[in-house]
Amino acid sequence: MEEVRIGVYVCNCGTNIAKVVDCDAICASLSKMPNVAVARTYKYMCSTPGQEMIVEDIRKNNLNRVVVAACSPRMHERTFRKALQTAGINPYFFEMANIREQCSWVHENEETATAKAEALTRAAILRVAHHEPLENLYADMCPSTLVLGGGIAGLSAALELAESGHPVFLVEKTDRLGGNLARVDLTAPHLYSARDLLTDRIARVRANPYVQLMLESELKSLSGFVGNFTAIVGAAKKNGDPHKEHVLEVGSVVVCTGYKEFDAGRVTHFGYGKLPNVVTSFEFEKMLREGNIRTKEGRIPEYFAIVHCVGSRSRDFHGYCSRVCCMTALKYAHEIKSAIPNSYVSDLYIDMHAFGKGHEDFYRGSSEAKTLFLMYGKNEHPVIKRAQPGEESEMLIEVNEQLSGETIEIPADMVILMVGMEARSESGDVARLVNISQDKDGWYIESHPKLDPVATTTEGIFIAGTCAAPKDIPDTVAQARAAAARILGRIAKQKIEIDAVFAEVDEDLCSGCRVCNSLCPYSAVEFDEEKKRSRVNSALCKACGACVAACPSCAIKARHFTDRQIFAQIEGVLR
Amino acid sequence: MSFEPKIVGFLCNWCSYAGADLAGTSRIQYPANVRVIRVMCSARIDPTFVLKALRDGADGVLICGCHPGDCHYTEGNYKALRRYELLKQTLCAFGIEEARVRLEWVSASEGQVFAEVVTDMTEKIRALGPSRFRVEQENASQPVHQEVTK
Amino acid sequence: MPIRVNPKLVNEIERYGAEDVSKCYHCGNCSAVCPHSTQPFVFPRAPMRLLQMGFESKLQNSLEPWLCYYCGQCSEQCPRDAEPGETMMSLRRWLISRYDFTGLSRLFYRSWKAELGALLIMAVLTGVGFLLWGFTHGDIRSYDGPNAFLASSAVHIFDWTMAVVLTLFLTANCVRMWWFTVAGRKDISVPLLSYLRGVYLIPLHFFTQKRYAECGHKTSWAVHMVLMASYVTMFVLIMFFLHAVQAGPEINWNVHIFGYLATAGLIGACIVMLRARVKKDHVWSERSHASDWMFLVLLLYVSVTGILQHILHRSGLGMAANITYVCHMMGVVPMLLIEVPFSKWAHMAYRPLAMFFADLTAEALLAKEKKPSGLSSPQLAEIG
Amino acid sequence: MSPEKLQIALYWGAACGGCDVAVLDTNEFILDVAAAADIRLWPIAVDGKYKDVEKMQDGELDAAFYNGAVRNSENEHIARLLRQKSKILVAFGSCSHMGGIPGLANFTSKDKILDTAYLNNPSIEPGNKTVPVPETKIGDDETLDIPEFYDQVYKLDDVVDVDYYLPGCPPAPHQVKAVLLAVVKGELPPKGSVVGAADFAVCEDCKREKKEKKVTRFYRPWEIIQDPTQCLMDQGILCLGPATRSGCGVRCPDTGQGCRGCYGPLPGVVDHGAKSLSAVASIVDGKTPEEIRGILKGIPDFAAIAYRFGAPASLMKRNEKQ
Repeated sequence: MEEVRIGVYVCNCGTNIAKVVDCDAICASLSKMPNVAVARTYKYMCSTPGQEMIVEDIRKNNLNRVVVAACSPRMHERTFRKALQTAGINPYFFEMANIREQCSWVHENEETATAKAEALTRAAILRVAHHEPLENLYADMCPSTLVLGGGIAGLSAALELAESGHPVFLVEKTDRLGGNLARVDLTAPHLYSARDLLTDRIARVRANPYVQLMLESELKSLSGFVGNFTAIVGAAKKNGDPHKEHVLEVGSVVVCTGYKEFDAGRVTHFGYGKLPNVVTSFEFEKMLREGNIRTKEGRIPEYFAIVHCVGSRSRDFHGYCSRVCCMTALKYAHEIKSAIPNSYVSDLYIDMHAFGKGHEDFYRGSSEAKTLFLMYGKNEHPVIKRAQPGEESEMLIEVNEQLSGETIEIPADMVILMVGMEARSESGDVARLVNISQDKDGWYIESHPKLDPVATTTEGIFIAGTCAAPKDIPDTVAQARAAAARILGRIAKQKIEIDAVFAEVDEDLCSGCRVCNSLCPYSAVEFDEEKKRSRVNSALCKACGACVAACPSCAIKARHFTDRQIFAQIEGVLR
Repeated sequence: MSFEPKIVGFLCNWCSYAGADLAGTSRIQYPANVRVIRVMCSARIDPTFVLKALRDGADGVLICGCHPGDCHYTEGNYKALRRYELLKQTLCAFGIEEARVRLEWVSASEGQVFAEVVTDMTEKIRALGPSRFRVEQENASQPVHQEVTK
Repeated sequence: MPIRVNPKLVNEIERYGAEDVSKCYHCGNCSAVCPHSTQPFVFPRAPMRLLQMGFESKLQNSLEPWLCYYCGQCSEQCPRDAEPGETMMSLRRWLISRYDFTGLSRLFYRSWKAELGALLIMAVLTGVGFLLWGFTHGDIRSYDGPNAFLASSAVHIFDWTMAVVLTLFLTANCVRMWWFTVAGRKDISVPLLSYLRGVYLIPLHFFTQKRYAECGHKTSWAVHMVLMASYVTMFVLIMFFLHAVQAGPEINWNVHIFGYLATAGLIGACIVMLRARVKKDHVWSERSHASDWMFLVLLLYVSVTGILQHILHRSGLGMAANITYVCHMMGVVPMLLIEVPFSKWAHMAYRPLAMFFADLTAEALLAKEKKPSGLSSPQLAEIG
Repeated sequence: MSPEKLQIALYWGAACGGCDVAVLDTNEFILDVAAAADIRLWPIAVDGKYKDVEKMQDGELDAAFYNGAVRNSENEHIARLLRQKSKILVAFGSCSHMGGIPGLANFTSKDKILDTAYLNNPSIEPGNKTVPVPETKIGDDETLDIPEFYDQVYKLDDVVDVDYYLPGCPPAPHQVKAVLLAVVKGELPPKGSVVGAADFAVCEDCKREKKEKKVTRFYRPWEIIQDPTQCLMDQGILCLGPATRSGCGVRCPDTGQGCRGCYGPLPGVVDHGAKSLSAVASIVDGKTPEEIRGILKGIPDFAAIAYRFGAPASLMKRNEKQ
């Protein structure tokens, strides 16, 4: 084995590190460690001259390992790995010591901070000696995509892919396309008709030869890994033909399974189901679509009340905001006023969330149209009761109005409950099938909530629309098309790059005990029944290391996080 | 000289390490006694790491992972929790005080929580005194850890 | 007990002149800029909100609209052009109709046709009445003297009768106002002593209108003062010196000089005010309700016909003077009967009363705050 | 004593005698050994005194097999003596390899052991407060000494340099035979190796069918009717097979008992108990601390199970607090 020659670089980060940590002292002390060939400090290690210094040192001094003591590896690990690559050595021969975020920025005492920084750097030096060269792997990319759900998200994703000339299997559980949007009349704030938004898309999907439409179907199983999934799609209904199963080879999956509305019956205090003219937003939407706003008794109501946040933003039901109800409520106010000009609309809200483009203007328009906006408290609730005979309205709503601080009584002939969105009850089954995670509310979890909102932690599985969280139409469409764009990029490349950091099983050491098998969240650990050995599918593995820690034979190795490397690090921080 | 505890912290990459970074970017001060080792997930933490750290003279070991339900790897933190529960029993049998090994949930947004956990743990271990291996190590001329890694 | 909300209230107030109430989003700029908006009377924000929310009873009980003199700064500052100033004006009209127990005020304010019709009917009745009286009791050619067409002694009795009737109406309305704004309130109680102590505020504000002066527009205050002083002067002359006013044909400078000044004041002020409403050169004159126009036009008409009959009389043109006199009375009687208890004119009583009531309310609220504070004395000392 | 013959010694330290029986269990093969080698010391079978060994030249013995842990001064003395006199020193059996069953004493203390054995025990005659001490004066100038009982148990290589480790409690006779043969033939692996055992876990040799593991309750073997074809762990019976070297012939799991781990950890494993712990805890099916503790309650004294044969070999070595 070649001699280990380590270059150690301690960054001053301007004064961010150097003002507390004595970088020169660390350098001097660590340069005496075995295998350390070069040790330097520099003002900004991540700067171009800083990186060039490392590259030059690697070439001149035949360094084969590099340690940079600077900021968090979450910040600049990639930067320096690139520098190593430039210098012609494997990028994984690199280790970073975090002496800024977890040292100079959080400790004031120069002596202890310097001691800690030295320990962290020493640990990195000891660790890097055990690093191994790693190479990324590649797999083929199947250009077909499976889209689950035929709502606006599924339609948008399918169209984006199919119109680029790639096969799409669009699986919809019901017998028609359009999803929840097909139940809506007009859309806020532009008042486009939902019907118009959908018909064009549905027609294009139906006409596109690249789309294989599978209505009344659902995913039965999914195996394989990114670029190489095998999906089995069968009849959605239990009484469907179980033999009519299709085996599909797909490279990616877009999950667009949408939401279901909150069941207003769970909230007892609104009298939903008991008072005939307390209706949910979807029931009211139906009246709007039919152009027939009437009470159960057939009267045209004069007083309307819209109650926001039914089942949302509450302690007892869902803590989150469903995002679309505020604007939908304003839309109702608008539609009511235009349908029944002599009507009065009271809008009972907790907070008015009008964050989107044009939403604030829409809100303003509604208030100028004399919608009576009344604020009730979070975790309080308006009480709806039947009015005494002879009152001007059928019902009275009692509410503790926040802005006036008064308990008030509002007349209402029809109460519209703005029911929020919730995850579909079967979303857990889908999550298990495609191996993605759900949050506590049942929404699918994205790979990164900010930077990677359409990917999931399972490579090749994307989420779009309201199956991930409540969303409005533009966000849903944007997400669906973003997912499609991600897939198109991969299809164009034809190859899938698999990260070099994953777990691998040493077949000689594995005894086939199968302790590791159930631990993998991505089902990457497979059991070879013939060889009686477990095996890690590197394309599926995300390098969490759960199986590695559990393997009682030390047969599974976590690449780049080996026991040996971590032991060295422990020794380093404690020496 | 007063006793300064040495604490080895094993932090998961996605939540707790990011949380500790956030404490840094927010300049939240905490004692310099914890030395952090990054692992991808709290589920990677082999109980051997904890024993090894103690044996090599750590006065305490802090394990931090994502909050239950928030794991980047879905349920890695539960695996850490299961091992932690059994590890506590085992360490107790070896006479290691319970406060020396601690499992905490720290999310990426909880820089403050991380600082509080470290501060609290440092104080508790300071009160407990050095671990027997630390004493042994400081008394012996030969560092103990060398015999462990081959 | 929950407060019943009236969702129709905004629509209702719009019939009294308000236009853009719904635009208000309660930023509070209006209250901030208003020189009169101080605790516990914060406006126009609070009344705007109460109005939007349909808190009819709360608004009926509020004094705030009377504390506003419509300088218009609130409307100028309003970022949403919700016209708070005009809303306050409209609320005053609405309050006048709420204080009025007959319901006529509501009718007149909501319908300019009704008001105009009422004025015309009253005018015709007055004309017919006076002509009948004149032809049966005197000579149309003589203005004064024993054969006078409309003898001052008789007119004097008529004036006093009308004054008593109007006072009764107005007093009844004032009592209602007092009940709504002070006596009927459950949260405060005003001791009798406070009434006695503060009663001086009524004449003070009536005669000085000093709060109007504090608004920052001295000119409009001055014009209003001139109008007011002239009217009072005229009122005193007519109620107590009618005989001297009508005696002639010599000019009795001791009396007439007051009449001339008052007439000049009335005509001048009316012209200035009408001109402003025509030109719409100020916030407060931009929007005019039918009742405003009718009031000013009537007042000008009455002043002009009044001075005209006087001139005709002094010029010896008895018949012309008498005809003008009847025309004058056809303006005066409807004006007083309609405007004083049921319309714009009523504010001369409500405004000073409101100052008085506001003072009582503020005092009562302060007393209430101090009494059951719940703080122990050391704590209070600390705060002090 | 023939110069052509191999010179060997067998010794028992703190041991139960099972290892010696394991040697005898090689049956007639022992005669072949005797034919090929001079057994210079074997307290259980051959007449040889310590002083004979003391008289030997350094390196005079070709191989010494030490079974049992180092528990007292006598054990240590002989260990050092055999190391000095023998070219090869083999730690024979779990006790010398990892501390073995005597090593469980490291979870308690010398004082507690003496207290239980000699003072507070129902079987002790009341009033008898006799506790053994290293030296007892008899008369004026005579002292009677017994070996000093150490505060903790050591494995052999804590005291002396060990060449080979032959694990097992006791080592399987066929493995003993193989190792003895290798010694006789001089076919030994590099120094420090574990001999007479496989480099893979017991599961490899275990014929029970293994499935994905999720344990919702742990059972003692007598608490459940076993399926003899299925993996014990899958049935909730604690088995250290996955973490333990094979070589024993799957003795325990084949009889329905979980593997006890006597063959010790696999190559590359630093701490046998910790790895067993990790594997066992990983398959517990619980999400809250309460749930998990509830399931773990099914394992009485996990530390003693995981370190049944290896407390002195663990990273924690012993409980010092006791």
